[in-house]
Amino acid sequence: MEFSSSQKLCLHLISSAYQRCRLSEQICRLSVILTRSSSSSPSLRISISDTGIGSSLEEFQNLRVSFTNAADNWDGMLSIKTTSINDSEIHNYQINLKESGSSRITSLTSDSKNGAKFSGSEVCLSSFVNSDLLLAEIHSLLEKVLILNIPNVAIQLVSEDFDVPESRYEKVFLANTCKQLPISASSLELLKFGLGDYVLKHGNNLSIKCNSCFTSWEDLKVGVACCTENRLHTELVMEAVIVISNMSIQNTTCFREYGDKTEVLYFKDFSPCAMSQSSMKALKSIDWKRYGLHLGGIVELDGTALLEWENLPTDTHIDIVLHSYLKQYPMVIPTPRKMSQLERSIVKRAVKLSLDDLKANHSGDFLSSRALQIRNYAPDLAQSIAGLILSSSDLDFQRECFSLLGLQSQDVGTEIMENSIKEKIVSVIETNDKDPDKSKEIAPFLFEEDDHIHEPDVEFQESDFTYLDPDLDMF
Amino acid sequence: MEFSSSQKLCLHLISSAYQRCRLSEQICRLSVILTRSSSSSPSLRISISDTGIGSSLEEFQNLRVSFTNAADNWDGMLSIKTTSINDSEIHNYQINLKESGSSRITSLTSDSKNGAKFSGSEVCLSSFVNSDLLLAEIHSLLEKVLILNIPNVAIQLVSEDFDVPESRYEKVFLANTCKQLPISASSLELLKFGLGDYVLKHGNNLSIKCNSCFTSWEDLKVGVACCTENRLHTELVMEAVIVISNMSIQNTTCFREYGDKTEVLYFKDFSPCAMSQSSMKALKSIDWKRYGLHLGGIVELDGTALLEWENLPTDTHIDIVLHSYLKQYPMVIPTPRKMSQLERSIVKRAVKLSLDDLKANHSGDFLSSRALQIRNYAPDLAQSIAGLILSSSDLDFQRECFSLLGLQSQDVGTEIMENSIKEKIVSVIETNDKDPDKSKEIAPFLFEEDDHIHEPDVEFQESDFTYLDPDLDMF
Amino acid sequence: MEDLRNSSLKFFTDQELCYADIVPPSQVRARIEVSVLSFLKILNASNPAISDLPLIQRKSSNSRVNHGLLTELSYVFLSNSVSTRSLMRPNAAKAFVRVWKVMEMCYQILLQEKRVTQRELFYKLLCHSQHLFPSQKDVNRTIQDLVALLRCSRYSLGIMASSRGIIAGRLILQEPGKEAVDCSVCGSSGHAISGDLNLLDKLILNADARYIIIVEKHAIFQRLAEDRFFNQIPSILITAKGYPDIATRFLLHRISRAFPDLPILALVDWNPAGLAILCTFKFGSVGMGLESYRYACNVKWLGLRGHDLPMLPDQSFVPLKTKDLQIAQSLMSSRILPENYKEEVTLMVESGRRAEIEALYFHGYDYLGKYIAKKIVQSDYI
Amino acid sequence: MKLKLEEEDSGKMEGKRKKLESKKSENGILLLDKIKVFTRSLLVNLTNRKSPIILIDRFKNHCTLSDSNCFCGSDLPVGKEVLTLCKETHVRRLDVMLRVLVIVQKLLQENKHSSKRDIYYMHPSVFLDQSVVDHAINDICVLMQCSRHNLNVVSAGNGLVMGWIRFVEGKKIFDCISSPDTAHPIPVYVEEIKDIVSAARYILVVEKESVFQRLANDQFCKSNHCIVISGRGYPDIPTRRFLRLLVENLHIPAYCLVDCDPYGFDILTTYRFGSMQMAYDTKHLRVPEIHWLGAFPSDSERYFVPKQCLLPLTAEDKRKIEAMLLRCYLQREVPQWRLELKMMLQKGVKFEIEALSVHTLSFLTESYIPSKIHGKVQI
Ligand SMILES: [Mg+2]
Ligand SMILES: [Mg+2]
Repeated sequence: MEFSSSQKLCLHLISSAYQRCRLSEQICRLSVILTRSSSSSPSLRISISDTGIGSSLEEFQNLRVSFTNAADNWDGMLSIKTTSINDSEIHNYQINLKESGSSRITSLTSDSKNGAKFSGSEVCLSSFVNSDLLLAEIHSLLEKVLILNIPNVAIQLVSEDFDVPESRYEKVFLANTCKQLPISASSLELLKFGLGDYVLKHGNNLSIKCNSCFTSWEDLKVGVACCTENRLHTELVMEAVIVISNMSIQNTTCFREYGDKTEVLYFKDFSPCAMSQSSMKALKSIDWKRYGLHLGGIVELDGTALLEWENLPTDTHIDIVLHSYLKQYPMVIPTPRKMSQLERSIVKRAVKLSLDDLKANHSGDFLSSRALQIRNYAPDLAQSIAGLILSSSDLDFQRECFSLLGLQSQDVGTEIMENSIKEKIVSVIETNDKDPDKSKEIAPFLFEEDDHIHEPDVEFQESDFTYLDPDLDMF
Repeated sequence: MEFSSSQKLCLHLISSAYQRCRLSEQICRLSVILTRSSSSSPSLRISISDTGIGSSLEEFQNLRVSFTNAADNWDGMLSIKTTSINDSEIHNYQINLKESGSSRITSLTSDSKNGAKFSGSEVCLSSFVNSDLLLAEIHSLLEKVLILNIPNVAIQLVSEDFDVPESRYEKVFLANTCKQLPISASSLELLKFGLGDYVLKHGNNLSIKCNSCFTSWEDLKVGVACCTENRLHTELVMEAVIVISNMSIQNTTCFREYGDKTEVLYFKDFSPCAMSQSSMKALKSIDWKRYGLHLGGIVELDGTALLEWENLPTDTHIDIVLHSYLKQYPMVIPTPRKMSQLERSIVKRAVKLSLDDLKANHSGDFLSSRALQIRNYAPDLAQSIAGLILSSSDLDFQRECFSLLGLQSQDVGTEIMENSIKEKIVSVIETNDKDPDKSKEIAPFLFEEDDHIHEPDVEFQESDFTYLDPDLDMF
Repeated sequence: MEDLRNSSLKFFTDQELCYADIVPPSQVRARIEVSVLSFLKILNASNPAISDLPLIQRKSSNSRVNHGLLTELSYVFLSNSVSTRSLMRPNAAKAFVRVWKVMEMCYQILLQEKRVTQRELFYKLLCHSQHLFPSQKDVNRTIQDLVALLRCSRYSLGIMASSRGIIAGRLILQEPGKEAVDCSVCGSSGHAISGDLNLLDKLILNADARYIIIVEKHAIFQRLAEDRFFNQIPSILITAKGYPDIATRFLLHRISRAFPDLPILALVDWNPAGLAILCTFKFGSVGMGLESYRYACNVKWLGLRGHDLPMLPDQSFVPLKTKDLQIAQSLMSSRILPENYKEEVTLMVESGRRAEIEALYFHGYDYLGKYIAKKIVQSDYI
Repeated sequence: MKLKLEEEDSGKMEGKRKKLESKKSENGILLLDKIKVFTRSLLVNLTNRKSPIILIDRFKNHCTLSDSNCFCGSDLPVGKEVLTLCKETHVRRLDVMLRVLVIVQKLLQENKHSSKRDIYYMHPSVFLDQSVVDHAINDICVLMQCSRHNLNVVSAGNGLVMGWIRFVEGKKIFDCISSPDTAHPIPVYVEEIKDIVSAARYILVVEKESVFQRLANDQFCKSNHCIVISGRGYPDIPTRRFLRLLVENLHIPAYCLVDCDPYGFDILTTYRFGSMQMAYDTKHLRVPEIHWLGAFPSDSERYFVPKQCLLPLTAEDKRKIEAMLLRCYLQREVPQWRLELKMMLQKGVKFEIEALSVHTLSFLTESYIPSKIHGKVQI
């Protein structure tokens, strides 16, 4: 892995620390401390410490730096302390990332743990980077990480300037606490609630919940799906969560960073990550119309995929998170070409399944435009049939109809009857839409006469009426 | 009068002599004698002698010469002998046309007439001109003059070369002798027969009658007219004769000089003359179509106007002669501008009248294209009228009609009746066509109220009512 | 004869012959009620669904030809191939709902024991469901659909029919309980054929004619009626002023059934449309849908035919138009057209000309009658 | 020449019939005489080598003058056309006229009738177009100062009648009263109509057949004691003559119900003022007594016509209305019609009669027409 700036390196180191915490089965703490002092040089000291499973030297073996920014004249030195639960001492290393070969790692004298059972690591570096910018980026990263909603990691972010009294900034990032999730909750479950929380915080620009826009979690429409793919001795998992929220636009003071576009949050192996082209293509190829959605296009902005919608009601917002990871850790990464094919199919499957889930959970919503079109006819049809029943002078006929409709008294008004029929029709239309394959089956005929030769799909071509074609409307 | 060559002067002198003969009431002789001799110089002696009324010196007073041809170095001397019937002697003069003023005329000693009663003149000059060419021109002039058909003048043309034995050429031009015209015949009458003869001789290139092409005078269709105009104390006369001849083209060996074009023969005061521009315009402005003729255009060739016809049958030829003269002699010539206006109108009138005459004499011919078109309806109209009569169940009515038609028996068939009616219709159409002004008089729209319907053909233009068409009943 | 026809009819019932009945209002209402119940039942089933409407296809591909085996009668009919109106296909959903809308309207009209014109129906529907019936055409087509669904005639649905047909000649029509109408004293305007099929069905027919003559054109009819042609040749004259409507065909059919020995002769223009009119009388037309075949009559072609042409003046011929050629094309491709008819069509197309009956007037007005008489006497019809 | 028929008791009927028949043949003889006079004068002119001069009056039934000083109401010719043998168009017209006249003479002598179309087919190559024949027939009528039916040239009747009336045409009895809601074709030979018996209170003229059928279906005549007539669009001559005959003989009011669109209005004016083409015979064809019953542009509000049944006027509609507004007779004789027409233009919408009855099928028969007639809401 090669990094083009010390910031990016920092973010990677934080992700690695987070991974080590996640893999630990204990409650862990991850601290990121930025200390600024004009008396020392370089001026910013960055310390990333965690109580996770302890790191191995391999993690750092592949790190490379190729800084292009002249101002970023970091010396390339990382100092690392680490210990595993079974280690008796704390290992100290010094790594010069600007060097290569055997000379880059220097083992320093270890510290004894004095028999204490604990694990953890601390990675330190000193840099000239702007601490405010770095802080913001770390902040954003941690907020996104929070969406994964891993419960056993508490993250502490501290920033301090020794030269400025009382300049200490501290924030703790804790996984969603308002929900009482069972300990056994799956990562998909966690992700679902993570995204829900993110949405309630308006996701992309507020770190606190805004109670004025959303009253409760229950107002969100959520669809989730998890796909797995067994390939090359490892299992690729793709989790997808879609949240549809309604936020009355009139009285809100909250604005989304990307307006009514959808930022697709993408995680790879528990780290926020830019979307790959193949995933983007997968999103594009989804038949959104089947769910009543009209994708206008996909824009890529700084590695973030933004979906643009057409005909989306102004107060509706769609949030999507995708998380792909390999079950085994550390991972055996398939070849990029294979991976891209794999990703494309698995992203598509996961998103579609989550949309199906969404539709199934919210009957009547997310109907295909076809079904919507058809559903528009339901009132007319119901009106006609109700009209036929109610205008009849045949009481037996009426009674039979009432009983078929499950209506008790004959005194029910036109409206009730119409609604009853309409609901039934709508329900058939919606059911049909959920299972698109079903609608392809031949519907039963109004009159079953088995000597008919069915010729489907020929209607509306009554052009070749006849050999004579007189003016037919003689009446 | 100014002459550009001695030839032209000669022709003028011959014309003048002819005039003097014409004005005499006696039978006169005009002799033109060309004598050539290499021994003398100039080599050609021209003598023009006549037995006419005798000339006055004024005739010669205005003659001018301005020769441009260097070879034509005539000395300008005319010697003149002349005597009137009442003169007792013959006057002799010598005139030098190259001089001006009082010195130009020299009176020589007169000869006595010894009491004899006669009149006449002789004009002589000697010139270097080519005698053959001059002879041809004089020949052509005299032939044309013959068209005027003045009965009391006999013209003798003699040409002789003293150096060549038996070279004498002599021709006598006599006015039309085959016709026994009364002495009192008008000049128009004379002109008519003159042109007729000219046509029978194929006019413009043969001096003898060709009996193979025309059998008789009666085959010619002739129209004549004479217009007079009293202006400026004199009376201008315009005579026009048109002859239409048919000459079967197949078996003829005779060819006309101008092919199927018409040479308009123009005379002014009894001399052949080039047509003026105004006369030409007059010819152009005539509505020839009214007579079934289609004038293609007028070409001017060496002072000769040639009319080109369209749609003229190949074996048909049209000959036109125009003769304008002033009643008084010698003439008082109006100003050229006045004259041109006068000429234009009088030429037009004369030609139209002669065409009318032609049409009147040859009923059914020379119909306007309009009348021809109308005449096509005659059989249909006749059939309908005959139908009305014959299908009538009223016998009295039928009888009356028969008698009106001058048909004797009621047993005449449909065809006879139809023909009889058709002939009458045709005749009415033709009569109508002869007098086109008459038909205009009776066919105005007789609006009884001067209501605002001035659109002429409203009856067929009820365009804004077509969609209305309440009387749609087609059946 | 009657029996034979019936037996052949039965024979063809096995061949999936579909038709629309003239049924009393109560039965139409019952059919509609059955439709509603059936719809509700399927909607309410354990596996609920919206039932498709099976409509008999009104296309020539679904037309069959019956060449009479025992009689000379041939006719076109619709087989029972159906096209479906399904709510579940967006492009058919509208047509599906329209059928129910019109069914509702007709049901109510039948309840009121009224009849409506198609225009009135259009306005009612326009007013109640403008989005479904933007034009008269949609109404007309839906009515056809409903006929195809309920298998009853348009007239039975309570839709008013007018007839353009008129009749004259040696025929006496009597409505039960009313004064008889003698069609021989109706003058040249003839007797108008009512559009009320029930009434026509009830008429008592009396005739001493020997022939039935179908005339394409009103004017020709008028000429023959004024000349009392039917007294020269005892006959019944009938015209529909062009393509026949159901009522005219119905009455003609009734007359031909009542007097089966009368030859039916047609006098039409010598052009494809003229023949098409004749064929509509003779075989019915697919365009008339399920109401078509029942009134097929054994019509013979009297004139004008190819061999009459020499006596027509040259100027009465007009070049064929594109429309003529189209009709000729479909006539030629029709399975039902007899060979000798096809030959005539071929002659028309090859000559590229057409002529109208009136061209006979070239020989005088009275020639028309002589012409027909001569043809009849010489049995010159095909 | 005008037939005047009155109800008379049966005693006089026979005599009346004879009189009628003789009148009819009288008329034929008169016309034949006129034709003979015409033919004779042609011959006399021809034998005198003179071009015959045929004067044909020209008629207009209206003009478009803004000042009301026109004479369109006077039935007088507005001018003459002079046909001579000097102009080809004249000769062509004369040719057609004479050909038609030969046919007409035959028709009259044999007492046969013919349609304009039949006449056209006698010489299709000469006439070239039906309109030429129509024009010639008009010329002959003007020349002979008669109506078209006098020439025995008839059109196929397109009109319908039903209601409280009974009459005889030739030998045919039109017994409408026995089933007043059954349509009968209007007879073509209106001059042969006799023995009119009617107890109707008024005559209702409807523009179109579908409305006629509605009235029939609602048994309107039975309950309203009236006569209903429809010309099925622009009325043909027999329909107009028949209507006029009824109005003249029965002395009952006539009302006209047309679509509220330019064509409906034009049809209305055709009934009342006649058509421009038949202007020469307008005095025999128009029915000045007719009242406009509806549908008025103002009816759309009064009777709550739903919006979707109001169609916007097309550009052509507007042009037609603007042209009609200029017709002199509107201002002179029926200014109120003109106001309504103007309102149609202002509102910019039109509607058909059917649009009135979208709420109730029998609205026309139960409310609209009775209220209009009894409430004197006609103009
Ligand atoms: Mg035809
Ligand atoms: Mg209308």
